[in-house]
Amino acid sequence: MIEFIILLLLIFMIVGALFVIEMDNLLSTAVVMGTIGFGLSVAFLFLGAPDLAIVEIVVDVISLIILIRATINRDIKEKAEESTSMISRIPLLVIVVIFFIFTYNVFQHLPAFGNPSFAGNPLAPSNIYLKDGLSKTGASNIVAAIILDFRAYDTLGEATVLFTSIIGALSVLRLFTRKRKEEEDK
Amino acid sequence: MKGMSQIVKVIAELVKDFIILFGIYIILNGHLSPGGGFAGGVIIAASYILITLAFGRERAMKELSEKGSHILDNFGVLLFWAVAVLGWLIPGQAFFSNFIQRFAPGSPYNILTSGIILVCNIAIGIKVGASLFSVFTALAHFESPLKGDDEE
Amino acid sequence: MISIKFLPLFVIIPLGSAFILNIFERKVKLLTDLIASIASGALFVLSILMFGVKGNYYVGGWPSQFGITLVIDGLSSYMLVTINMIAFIAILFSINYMEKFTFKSRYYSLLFLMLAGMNGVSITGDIFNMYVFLEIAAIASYALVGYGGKAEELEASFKYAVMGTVSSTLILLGIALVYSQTSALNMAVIGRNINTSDSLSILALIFLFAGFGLKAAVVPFHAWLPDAHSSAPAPISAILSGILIKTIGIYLIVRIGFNIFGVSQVFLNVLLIVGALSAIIGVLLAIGQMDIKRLLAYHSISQTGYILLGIGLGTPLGIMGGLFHLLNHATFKSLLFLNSGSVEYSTGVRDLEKMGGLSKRMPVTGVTNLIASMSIAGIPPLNGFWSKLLIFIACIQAGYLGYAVIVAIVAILTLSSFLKVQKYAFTGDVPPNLSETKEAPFFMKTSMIFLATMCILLSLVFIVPSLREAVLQPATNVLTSGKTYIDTVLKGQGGIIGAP
Amino acid sequence: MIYSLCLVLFILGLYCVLTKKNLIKIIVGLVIMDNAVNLFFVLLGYRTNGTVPIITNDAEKSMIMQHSVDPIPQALVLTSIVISLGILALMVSLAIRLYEKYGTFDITKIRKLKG
Repeated sequence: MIEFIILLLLIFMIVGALFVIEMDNLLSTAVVMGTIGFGLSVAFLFLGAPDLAIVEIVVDVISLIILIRATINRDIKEKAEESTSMISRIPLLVIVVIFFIFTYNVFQHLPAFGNPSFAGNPLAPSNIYLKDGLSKTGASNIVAAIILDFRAYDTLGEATVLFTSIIGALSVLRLFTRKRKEEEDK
Repeated sequence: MKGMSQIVKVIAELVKDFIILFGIYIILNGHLSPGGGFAGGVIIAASYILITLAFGRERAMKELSEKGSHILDNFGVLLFWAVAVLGWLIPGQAFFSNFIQRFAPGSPYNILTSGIILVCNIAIGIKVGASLFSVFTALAHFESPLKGDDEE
Repeated sequence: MISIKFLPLFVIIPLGSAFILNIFERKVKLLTDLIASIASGALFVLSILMFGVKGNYYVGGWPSQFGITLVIDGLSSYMLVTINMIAFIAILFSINYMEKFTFKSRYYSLLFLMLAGMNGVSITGDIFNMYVFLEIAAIASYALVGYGGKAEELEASFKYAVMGTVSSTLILLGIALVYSQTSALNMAVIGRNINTSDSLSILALIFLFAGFGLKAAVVPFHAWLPDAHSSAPAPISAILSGILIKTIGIYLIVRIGFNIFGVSQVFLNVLLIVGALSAIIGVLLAIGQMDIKRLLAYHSISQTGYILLGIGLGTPLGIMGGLFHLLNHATFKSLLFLNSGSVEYSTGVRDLEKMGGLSKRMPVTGVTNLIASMSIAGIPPLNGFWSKLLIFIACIQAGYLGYAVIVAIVAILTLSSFLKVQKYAFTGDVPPNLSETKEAPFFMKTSMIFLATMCILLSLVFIVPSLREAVLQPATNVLTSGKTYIDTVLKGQGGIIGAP
Repeated sequence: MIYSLCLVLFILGLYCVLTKKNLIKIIVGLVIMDNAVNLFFVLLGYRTNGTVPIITNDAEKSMIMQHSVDPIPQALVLTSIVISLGILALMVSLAIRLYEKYGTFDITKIRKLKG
């Protein structure tokens, strides 16, 4: 049952992605991008990951706002005629098809959907987290215990990544980073 | 940008405090129920963005000025860094160890358990909220760049 | 040789100083320079003291089975010394160089974040943790490339960010496949559980190799490097070319390829072919360049090819040659970028045709550029010669005569293009508009002189046998020993600090 | 079957990044690739009718090992989602500055104007 719902959501996201690729109007690509994010968030909910569903929905809202802010008055219609001719796209299509076939039959060896590889061996870190996550860290939400205690070093790196990208965005958005007196901005 | 129509303003006025309350709830209950520092912080940032969209930049600046969000952003990440380094400084503990839980373990299933997880959630919540709001004001400010005003 | 307890300092100090430096607005200029140089100096001294220490550090007190472990061995302490040396020099250099830009405190905090990312990548023993710190270093370098705010720099930074994000997504896909195979994240546990004959592990290795190859700008993915490294401010392109493409590119290919997946002849052949191609194409592209920084950027591609060629031989001599060339290239390439930065700082000119006779006006920069050009070209007394000689001999010993010929040809072409730089820029008569150029300020001079002396001293590291045993041998042993890395990490489970 | 659909989504994102010339389209292609890899990671950890890895009372404490979904991919994907938000913010600000300097989002025109 869950597999069927996930398939449905995946097809919905693939159709959304096709729309995003072929659409001319920038603003509507941003909006369709939002629907893909929401489809992903609902998929997380069905896969038993409520943590991810909340974070994905909220992050998707913020990225939707940022994308719309970027495209709102810059919505120039793409002129269709100068899109690259079909010839230059065929080699790319061939590579993509070969890549898909090769990866497709390698993916057959993945553990079947529904019985993950960690289930079998008790020594796997996931089982250790599930078994004594509560006793060792006191947190009943095992995912929060992983993020902030067992692998808290990752989350420090994670907070630094967000901190770096925010500083980067702010330093790029500053209008005048070079002193004006040396050379004017042409 | 003077903001949107009157209906939006009235609703925004009503809703914004509940959104902040919901964000704080998500942060504080990060170790009990789904959610946590990231989700709660982004929700708080979304409430301030709602104010900016509904009432325009001047009103939002009164709520949380650009300088204030810059300071809060740094404070949140420095708090998280300090909790990690504190674990390193305590002789018996390693870097990032949950020393609060080891010395004073709370009883499970209520808020005051799991030592540094609660503190770190609050730190991440402050940081994510403040930094996303400062990016949004930078993008919004960029929209109407009055020529030559930004000569920092 | 201090205790392993100080290992996390390599991430604590840069992160802490990055966060603190970001608080200052642009008014307190002296304080930001002071904090920046003290912090990077302390890191450099710590990396020298930490050289030779081996062992694990269990973050949070959790054992390797389910916690994150920091591993330091011969190779990672070798990388740490290289990274922190070049970063310290670049920070000294940028005290004067960055006067032209506003917001110096934000520049320093981005630089320290990149340093924290590189240090974090070289000491971590956990595959997802390596991905997170790789992201920190990469995003900080996207922002720093586009720091100048001019149109070309923004366009180069956007193209670099697109290529970097595609490679990061490929790396994450590789990590997902590895996790599905071994359901573990610690590199040593992965190495123990993975069976490399399985098609999924090979696919994971291909994705990881493609991702790291793109970060190291090897031939099929080198398009972004010339724009990114030439449009970044000089100290930043010194760090980018000197250590960034080596730490998140070559070091990770080598660490995961040799120590975790176990080296196979196919993997070595791929390294050899990619290395040889990069060496040749980099040099050929560099011949026609007239912009000094683009010329240096193309040479970075070819020298990275050298390193991959050396390590790809698989023989202990080849690996030692490759690793020694990694350290040499870090020193003389960053020195060349710093020279071009000081020339640009005094004259504001980057095009070789418009320069001339600068050694009369700028004696120090002239001398250091001469030393750096001689060592990159491989002229005997200096360090570049020894590492290229090592790779050359290793090629012959391993029986790959074709690659030995390639090594020789590339060395000659490098020599010719750097003679061209020397002739155009530093000899001949001074053009009229540059007649009153003055020498670079104090800090820029000291950093260039320090790197020039390092170029000379490093040749001793190879000649003096005892120094070679101390510096190069441990790093080479880590790679030649291959999968024994797993036992050294996992057997040290007893010494868990503060475990509950 | 589900994994290959994830793969199709990944390839669509890669295709959008490689062939599209509009800066915003390239950024959106990158975000689609990131979403595809995140979904693939969480799909790997699913257990048929598995429960959420949260222990709400003592009775559940002993049973959670047999029934719960894999918590590790959730922790890693949470980090990866926030990383892709950070990259999106940086690249959108780069695109806006490029639009302000060159007056267009089209990367081929930008290369020609560079001169």
